[in-house]
Amino acid sequence: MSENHTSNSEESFYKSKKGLASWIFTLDHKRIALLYLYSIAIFFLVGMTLGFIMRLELFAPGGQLMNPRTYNQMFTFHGVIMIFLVIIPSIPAVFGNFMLPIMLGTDDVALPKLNLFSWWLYVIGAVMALSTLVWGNGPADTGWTFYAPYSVTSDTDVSMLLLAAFVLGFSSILTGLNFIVTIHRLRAPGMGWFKMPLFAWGLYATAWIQLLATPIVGITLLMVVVERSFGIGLFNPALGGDPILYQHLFWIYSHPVVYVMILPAMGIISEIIPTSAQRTIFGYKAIALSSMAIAFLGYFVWGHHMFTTGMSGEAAIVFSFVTFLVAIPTAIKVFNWIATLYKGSIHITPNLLWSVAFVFNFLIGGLTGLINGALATDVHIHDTTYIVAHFHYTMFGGTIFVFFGALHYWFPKIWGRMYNTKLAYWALGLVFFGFNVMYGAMLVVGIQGMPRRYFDYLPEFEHLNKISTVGSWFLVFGILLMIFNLVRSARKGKKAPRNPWNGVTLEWQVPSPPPLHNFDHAPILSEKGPYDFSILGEINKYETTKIDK
Amino acid sequence: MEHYKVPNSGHNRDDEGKKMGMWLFLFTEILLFGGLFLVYAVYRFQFFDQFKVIAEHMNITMGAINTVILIASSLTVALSITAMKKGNNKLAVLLLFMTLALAAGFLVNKYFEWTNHIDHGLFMGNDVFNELARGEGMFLFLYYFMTGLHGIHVIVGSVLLAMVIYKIYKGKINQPNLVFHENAGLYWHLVDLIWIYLFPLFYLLH
Amino acid sequence: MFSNASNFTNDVDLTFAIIIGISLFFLIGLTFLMIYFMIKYNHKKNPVATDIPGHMGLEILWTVIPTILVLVMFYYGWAGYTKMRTAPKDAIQIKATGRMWSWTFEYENGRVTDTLVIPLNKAVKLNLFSNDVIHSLYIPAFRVKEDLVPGDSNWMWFIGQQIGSYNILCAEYCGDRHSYMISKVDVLFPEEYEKWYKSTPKKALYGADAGQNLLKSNGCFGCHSVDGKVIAAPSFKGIMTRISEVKTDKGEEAFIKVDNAYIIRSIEDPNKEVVEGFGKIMPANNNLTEKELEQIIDYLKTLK
Amino acid sequence: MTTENSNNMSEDVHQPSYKLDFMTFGFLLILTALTIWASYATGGTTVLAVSIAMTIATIKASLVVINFMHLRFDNIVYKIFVGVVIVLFLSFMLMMAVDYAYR
Ligand code: HEA
Ligand code: HEA
Ligand code: HEC
Ligand code: CUA
Ligand SMILES: [Cu+2]
Repeated sequence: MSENHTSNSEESFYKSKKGLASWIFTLDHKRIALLYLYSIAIFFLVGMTLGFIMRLELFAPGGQLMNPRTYNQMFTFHGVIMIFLVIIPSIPAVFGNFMLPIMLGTDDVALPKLNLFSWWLYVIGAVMALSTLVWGNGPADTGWTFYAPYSVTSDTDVSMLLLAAFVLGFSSILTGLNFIVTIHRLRAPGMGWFKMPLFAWGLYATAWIQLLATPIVGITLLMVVVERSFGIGLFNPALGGDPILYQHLFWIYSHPVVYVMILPAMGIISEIIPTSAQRTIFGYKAIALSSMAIAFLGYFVWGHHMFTTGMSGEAAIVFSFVTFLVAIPTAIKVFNWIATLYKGSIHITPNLLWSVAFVFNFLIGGLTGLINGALATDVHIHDTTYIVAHFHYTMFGGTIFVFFGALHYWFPKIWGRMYNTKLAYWALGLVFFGFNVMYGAMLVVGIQGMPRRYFDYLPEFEHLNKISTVGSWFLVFGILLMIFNLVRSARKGKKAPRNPWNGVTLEWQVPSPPPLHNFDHAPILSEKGPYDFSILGEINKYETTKIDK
Repeated sequence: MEHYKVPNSGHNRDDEGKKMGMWLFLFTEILLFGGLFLVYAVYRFQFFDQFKVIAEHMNITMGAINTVILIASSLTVALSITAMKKGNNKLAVLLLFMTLALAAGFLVNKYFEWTNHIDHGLFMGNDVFNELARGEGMFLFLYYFMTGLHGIHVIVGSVLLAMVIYKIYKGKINQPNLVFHENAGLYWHLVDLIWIYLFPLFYLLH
Repeated sequence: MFSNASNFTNDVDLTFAIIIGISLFFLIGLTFLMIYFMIKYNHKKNPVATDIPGHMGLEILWTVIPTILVLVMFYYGWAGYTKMRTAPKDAIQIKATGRMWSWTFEYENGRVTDTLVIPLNKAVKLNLFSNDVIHSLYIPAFRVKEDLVPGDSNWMWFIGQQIGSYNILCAEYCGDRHSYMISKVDVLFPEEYEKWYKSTPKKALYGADAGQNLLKSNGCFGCHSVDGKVIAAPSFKGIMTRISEVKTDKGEEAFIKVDNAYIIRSIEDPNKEVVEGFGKIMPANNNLTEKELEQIIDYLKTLK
Repeated sequence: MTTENSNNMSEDVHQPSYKLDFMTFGFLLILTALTIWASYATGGTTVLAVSIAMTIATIKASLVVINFMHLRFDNIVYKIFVGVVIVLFLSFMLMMAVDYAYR
């Protein structure tokens, strides 16, 4: 299945084969990563456009552009797209697929066919989700949480969307499965567990969550589908079911999944910061193991989404307590990142600034999470726009910022070209400013008591909602500018060297862009771990290798 | 420069990796059913009496026969792998055919059980079913859902085993190269494993 | 923040203040450090980096300190919450019902209203019920919120400590008009409350018309208007002279001349004939007596 | 009782063998008979009956996993994996029970 290439090993993986079929049936992890990237980018634009329109609707009280039903369908679709089609696959399926095998010193993931299959599942799931826009009784209006009994009785096309989420769940499971096997089996000789790059650790912890939490939500959503088709009261109290049980099962998955979103992002930060500071990471083991600790503890906090459902006091205390415990390994990571900047030799690059912006946003996101975790305060801010701001700070300000940062960091490696740094700074500035204005205002209006999923609101909330909407305009502009810069540079940018940022992990030892089988020489590993900058000279002697592009 | 070949490659044959993949997949299957077991547990607790009443309708003999059939099929699969490891292809194939026969027996048995319930009106949408107390309908629904899902797994497992037979004939599975056979076997044992829990939960606790 | 509108506001706001205080300290401190390091150790000023692989003491320090802080936060959150979940025995019991998309409150003497009226400085316990989907009763000024779970009972309690009128909002998404499921809680002086509680006759708070009162207290106006506007359902305006285009539960289309029997069917079994262009969202209501149904119809007849 | 037996077995079998397969099968049959008998003896759904039924099922399941699925011959990581999955699932049950039991 693999030995059909004949060309010389220097040729980039783009050129090893041509034609559409060579892409959509490829087994090459790099091409699959790009397939994911392009599909995710499309859905990201759709999801963002929906978010943007919602913000316009909320510019003033009263209906501006649509009726309530449409608004409800919009935030549902926005949420489903952003969660299932964008952020869960984003970093693992794009950068994990592209970089993990190279960073481990191998030529592909362990199960390449399964890898392709999971992309196809992703496409099928996406088509199913989009199909609800076109036919059926209109897209679902339940919110991405699909709470019973509303999801059981709603006359919109909920079942199709649920099935789509089910299929997408399996795509995510298979990606995780593949990474676990890859990490166990394909590390280069001499790369022990604690010699792996931290991105690999992040992916490993993530993969376990994908593997062990997703099936539960899968079967739960399937139960809702069956319930809708057969009229059985599994979760519908009118027929004797228990809606709280649905929430338990849903959050058993959907809390751990927020760490699916953030752990790989934290892994990438742990790559960018040492490279930018040109020194070894501070507290390697602490960062690696805290990923595992977060993944593990994350399984036992799901009840914090249900504090106001009449949950038993005993359970509420346990869930609140464990929620606070998760904050500790996260704090350890943040401290170690900042300590890594200490006494470094720091090169300011767009990718470093995206990372710093991430740390700032994520601090806000994480610290607002503490207010959610504390019982008394959660009762007040539960289901208000404060929560909406909390999770945009963690997901957008966290994961998506890192996604953008990673695009800038690995851009030369993936496309073999450089981008316009000045434009990159401008885009970052606009996005950062717009983002904080928009969600900062939502934090405040949430504390004042504006519930979420509100099509219309009371006049006292108007002021802050206006500010928030204005923020979204800067955000839009910044993101469009960034996309413009990257797309143009991928075709017209200056050619990139092998190692533009002087990194020492293995991906900087292969040509930019890498050849089909990644390595043209044996990877150089340091005894002292993955971030030993004393071997930089040895790595960069391959820099002279001619790049054909 | 000479094309450098990485020592651990995603394109080398890696039986251990494939086996690990299978185990991991089985974990997801366990948790898939796990979600249903959680639902079962909660409703057993909430509808204690109704569950008890309706469980009377279950036929323990049929359940027991199916249990024995599945255990026996697990045995034949295990034996066939042992035979294959010892290089005895013929015996392995014979044992696999026996497994398929047992699987068919299981499904036929299950079919009679279901049709029997349906004849008694104990199925969704039926009048008798609609008259049942709430917890009782829930029990039956879980029964159909869980054994139905399990039945699908039996079918998938049988297809996998049939593929093993085919591959043995084609010589694609042989003494040192039998990871596909082993993985199909693992899957089949999982099917057995789940039934081991379904049997007491639906038949014995009345 | 820091109002005194209910007996919980102080605890909750104190917890907010503590967590926000600690958070701001870390946010500002860590952001400052990051920027400071980026300037101080810029490669132009510091061309050679110093490798420091880690420091055990520091790791322990920044594990222990957050742990302690987190325990403090947990403690305050928990303490405030425990109060919310232990209602005094002598609290005034009020039954609060939510449905798409309105509230009703039923007092011990049988009074039914759509705004909550409570006396100052008296404990009030709301027993929460829902007829259809999950709603959540949220009084931002009191810092309280609790879900109304259909098929299950839930409750909340509080003491109003300041005279005034505060918003009641629905905080759990419940369909099209979720954001309009709004009401008020009026905190009155005990004497006024007492007068209000006794004076007004049973089930009649709004105007004179019995039928209108019934529609109001049963939440019909959450979906139906009387002025011809379609909120979420056909308007009641002119309903008794209409010909209704419906789809029956057998899937047939039919035109029905609206009469008394049809209205009663629509109320008791709304999914049997569903008006064209609307969904099956109307909850069935079987609690109305024959006389009440008559009163409703009489009222509907006045809407021309 | 079963752990003792599997210890005994592991002394004479260090790799898959027909004997091991048949012995496992035998135990499974015996346990099936036992659980059916126990369900009559304990009379349906008492706490005792449920615990006995689940205990026996778990012993059977372990036999399948250890012997039929060859976990005993596998690398330690597989054993850790299986342990993690079991712990996780039991914790889900436990934490849900904490909510439901005191609600
Ligand atoms: C990437 C996604 C992501 C991440 C990482 C997090 C991280 C956290 N989240 Fe968040 N959360 C969501 C996504 C995420 N969340 C989403 C999507 C929802 C809403 C779902 C919905 O209802 O639609 C939600 C909702 C949500 C709730 C439910 C609120 C409600 O509906 O009532 C709660 C409650 O506890 C919570 C808590 C937390 C906590 C404690 C963390 C912690 O992990 C944060 C830890 C981080 C830090 C604490 C900052 C770093 C630490 C330091 C700088 C050191 C100093 C710190 C100390 C002194 C402790 N989140
Ligand atoms: C990764 C996750 C993610 C991301 C990145 C975003 C991004 C955005 N989100 Fe969203 N959001 C969620 C996940 C996310 N969201 C989730 C899970 C919910 C909960 C849903 C629920 O309640 O069920 C939610 C809910 C939510 C709400 C609350 C709805 C409510 O409760 O009433 C709002 C309201 O303002 C909002 C707004 C936005 C905006 C303005 C953006 C900004 O990013 C958008 C910025 C916009 C742009 C940058 C647009 C750029 C492009 C164009 C302008 C046009 C391009 C043209 C074409 C492609 C044709 N989101
Ligand atoms: C959740 C929203 C909702 C509530 C609350 C509600 N209805 Fe309706 N109602 C509807 C909808 C939607 C329809 C149209 C579809 C149908 O016929 O079911 C309708 C239809 C009707 C009709 C038939 C109208 C026609 O034009 O033919 C009548 C009469 C009616 N409702 C009376 C009531 C009464 C009386 C109440 C209060 C006890 C009530 N409704 C409460 C949503 C609601
Ligand atoms: Cu009721 Cu939202
Ligand atoms: Cu959570």
